[in-house]
Amino acid sequence: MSVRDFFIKLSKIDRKYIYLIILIGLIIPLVFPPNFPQKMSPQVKRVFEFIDTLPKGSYVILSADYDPSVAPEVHPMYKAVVKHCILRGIIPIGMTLGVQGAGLAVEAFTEAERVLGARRDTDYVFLGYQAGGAVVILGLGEDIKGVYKTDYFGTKTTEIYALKPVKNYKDIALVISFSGSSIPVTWAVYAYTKYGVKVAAAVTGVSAGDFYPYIQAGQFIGMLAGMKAAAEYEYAVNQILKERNIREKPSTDAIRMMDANSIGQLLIILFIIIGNIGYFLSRRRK
Amino acid sequence: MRHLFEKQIPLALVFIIGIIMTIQYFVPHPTSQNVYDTSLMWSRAISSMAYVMAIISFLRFHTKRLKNKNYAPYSLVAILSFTAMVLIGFIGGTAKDSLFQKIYENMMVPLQATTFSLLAFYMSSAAYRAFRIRGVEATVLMITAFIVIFGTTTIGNYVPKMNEIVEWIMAVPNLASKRGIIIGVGLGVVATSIKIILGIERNWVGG
Amino acid sequence: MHISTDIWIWIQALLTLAIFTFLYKDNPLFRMAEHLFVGLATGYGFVVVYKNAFYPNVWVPLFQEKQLIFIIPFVLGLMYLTSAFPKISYMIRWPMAVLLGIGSGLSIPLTIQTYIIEQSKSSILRPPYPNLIHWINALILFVGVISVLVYFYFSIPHDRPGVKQISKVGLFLLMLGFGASFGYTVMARFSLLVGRLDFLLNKWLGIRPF
Amino acid sequence: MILRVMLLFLFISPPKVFSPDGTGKKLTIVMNIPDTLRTQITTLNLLRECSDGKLDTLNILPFLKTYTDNELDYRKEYRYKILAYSNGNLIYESEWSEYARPTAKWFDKGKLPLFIVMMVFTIIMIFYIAQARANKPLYLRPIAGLEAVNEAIGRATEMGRPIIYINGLTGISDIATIAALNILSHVTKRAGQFETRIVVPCYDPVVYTIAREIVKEAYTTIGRPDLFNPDDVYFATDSQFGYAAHVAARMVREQSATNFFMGYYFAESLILSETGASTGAIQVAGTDSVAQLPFFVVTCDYTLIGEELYAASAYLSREPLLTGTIKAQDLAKLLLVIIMVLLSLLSLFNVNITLGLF
Repeated sequence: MSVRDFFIKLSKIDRKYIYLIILIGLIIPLVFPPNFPQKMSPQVKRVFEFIDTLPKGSYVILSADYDPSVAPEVHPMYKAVVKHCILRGIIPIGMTLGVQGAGLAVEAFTEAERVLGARRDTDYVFLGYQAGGAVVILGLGEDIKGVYKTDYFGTKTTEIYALKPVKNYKDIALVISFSGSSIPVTWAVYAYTKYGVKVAAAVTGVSAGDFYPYIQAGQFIGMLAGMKAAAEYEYAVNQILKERNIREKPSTDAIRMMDANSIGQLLIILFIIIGNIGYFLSRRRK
Repeated sequence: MRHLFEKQIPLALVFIIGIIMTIQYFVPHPTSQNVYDTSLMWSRAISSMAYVMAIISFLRFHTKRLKNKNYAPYSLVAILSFTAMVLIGFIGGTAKDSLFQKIYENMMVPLQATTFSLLAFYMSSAAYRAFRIRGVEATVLMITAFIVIFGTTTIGNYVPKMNEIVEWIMAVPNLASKRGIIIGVGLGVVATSIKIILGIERNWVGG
Repeated sequence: MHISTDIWIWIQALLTLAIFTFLYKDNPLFRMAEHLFVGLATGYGFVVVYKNAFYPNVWVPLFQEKQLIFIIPFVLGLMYLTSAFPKISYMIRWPMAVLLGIGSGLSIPLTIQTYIIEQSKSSILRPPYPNLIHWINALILFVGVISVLVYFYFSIPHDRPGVKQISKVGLFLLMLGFGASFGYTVMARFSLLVGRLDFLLNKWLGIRPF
Repeated sequence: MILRVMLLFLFISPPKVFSPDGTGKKLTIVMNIPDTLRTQITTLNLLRECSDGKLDTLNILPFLKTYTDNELDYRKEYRYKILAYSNGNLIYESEWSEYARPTAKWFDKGKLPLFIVMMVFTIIMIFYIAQARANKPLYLRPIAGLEAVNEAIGRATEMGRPIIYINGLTGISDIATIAALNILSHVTKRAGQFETRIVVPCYDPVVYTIAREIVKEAYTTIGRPDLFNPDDVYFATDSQFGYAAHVAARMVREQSATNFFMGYYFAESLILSETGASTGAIQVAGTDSVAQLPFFVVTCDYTLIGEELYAASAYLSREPLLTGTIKAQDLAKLLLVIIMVLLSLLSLFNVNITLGLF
């Protein structure tokens, strides 16, 4: 069988084998994670470096405006950014405009306690859910402790040590809205345009396209989009953990899933190439 | 007489309501606002009862298939699961931790997510089988897909400017083609709505 | 490796595997899962539509708040029941006429504004542009949208001199756009599949990554 | 000490009040509080007195320069007074403003250009429909997709296997579904001549009842009412993926020779078209759902893109009224392109005209 016949045969494999290859191609990296080094793409780098270069003791609002349906892509971002802030001595103020985000955010802060020994109300604050959407965003511009009388756990915000010097957006270095919908745009319109606080978006891959116009208009300082951005950020934070030789193992969901995803996508590229070579050769033979 | 009820009155209804709703957009007066609110209230009420037709067709279709030997077990499963879900929903309630919610989260969501995830397999076989260089269009389609697929992998980050290229493709040429289609579709939607209101488009009353 | 003992996790896993079998070929297990899905979905729809749509929008205002005006939408809605009796099933056209009238009436001005005006407005050249790249992008968008519109122009044959080239550019852009969205969706679909496999491996079989 | 001095600022000029729009519900109050005072204000109240005597106090954000009060009644009049406090003590009190009435207009002038566009388009539509009714020749260029539709029907006849025809996953008011139903009528008539079976699983109950009527009527018009099999035109389910799985499984079971995907689709499109392709069926798709076009273009033998679906339904049903509509849309498109080019050229010489729309 000549090389040409081999390639022609290769371009006519039965559909079922393609599915088998994809299945195996995805299972292997999930069980034996290759942990590819994740080089940061420009948008992610802007957000990462913005936080990395903030002075110790500055404040960042992390709004968990997402729900379980988009958790696989967005939740690892939230966990990574929380850890990143605490590692840099920056105090993340967690909150959410959607009821479903609260449970997920708590999980992220508990992991930070486990891995970094972070202490509630000193190293981080979690204010929980507040109804009202844009009204809440506006209110934070005036008086954060007025909008959130108590935090998620019931402690009076006026008594929280970490919140002592904080009044409104003037004391906040950055707001990041984590969402599967267009809520980050509401943050940009009300928090950035009206109060001038810097805003970044952390969204799903599919919805990333709708945010480009806002980035070009300068309303977002950067964007984390999709599983790829989650893996890049998670990888960078895990590097810092290694430098600090922190033994506790952090979660590597995004990295593992992104590695499997990349292999799957590379397999598709391989199929396109093989399909065409075989097709090309068989056409020339006619 | 029957013609009146079957065709004339529905067409008259669509004409009158259609004209009122079109003009209402241009009238800021509170009465126009009330007309708008009432129309939304009515359409929510009516469409909530349209679902009963889905139930009727579903039950009629599956009860008929019970007679057919090789479909019977499946249609039985469909009817039983339907009845069970309805009883559980109405008796057990649909609260956060109700059995109804548990069934939704542990049966319907995985069924839907898994069917959805089949698309990754189908995309692979479609890319393998159909992405052939057969003419300019197919080639352009394939190369762009190639670039974007590669650009959105981890390795893609290592190719310089790869992310910028993907972003540019999505933000400029892709946007131009989508806008062209949307404008065309917009014209089509307006034309059809006008035809429905003026009674030119009559398929929905049986042509 | 410690397999999960939660019954619900097992149900999820079995249903997931049943759907995956369709990749091999259509089989009774898949058909059972398919019909289970169809039954549950219709039942779920019935309960949710009743509780979230019918009850608050019809039952409460009419029978509890006694707003008699609601008799009209209620009676129109009842007409849908006639679809079960072929002889008088034409009566579903009355509620349909109301919905169609409201839908079409509302859509005309909104569609003109959002689909036609907004999209063409943002494609018009509005110099000055900050830098050369913005200029080029604006030009591509402008020429691109017009050439796609020319492609969808049905009153002149495509082989006329001027029209031929422009609609070729239009078709080129259409294909480029389709390739881009196909490529972009690959990442999203694979994340979904990876999510399902991760559930099976991690939550169900309890295989911790090495 | 400073606060006592501030108390002198009493009974200063009243706020300006006007009706910002024609909704008869809103009044905008312009507060001209001196800037020096602005920084001290902690709470800012607006007193509102209605012509029916009712008095209300509105607490508003202290930094606001203007405030729009809504949910008012256009039949009544209102007047306002500003009260500004610094940590509880009154530091600024304005006089009562004039009584003002929220005006309720019957036409929003801002929307006049849009109204004109709508009227022009309707007139063009009616003109071409009249032309079509008087069956004047209306030229429409040939569309490649149409031969594909007829070829696909021929293929099913040769192989003696059924056609599966899907009308999309949206309701009857969606233009794509209406176009799909028009094409269904043509396909059924043509297939009926060769007694080729056509299976129409439906997603929407309303579309199902109409599709059933269309198939029945198509068979009667070609003199074969006996061919109508009520079991072949049925409502499958209205769950997106239940429907995709059901139709995909049916394609494999029936080994359908030809599959038609007309109408509007969502993410399930690839399950349908890729499974169909795996059975080796000829597939023709037609949709205006931009997100799903790539999948149909890749997996189907021919795809009608966006408006081609609408044009195809006009061709295939040979309905003069539909052709008239396509001509009207074309003229509107031509006008739109001309406007876009003109406005762009003009703005090159920085003459920025917007016609109130662009």
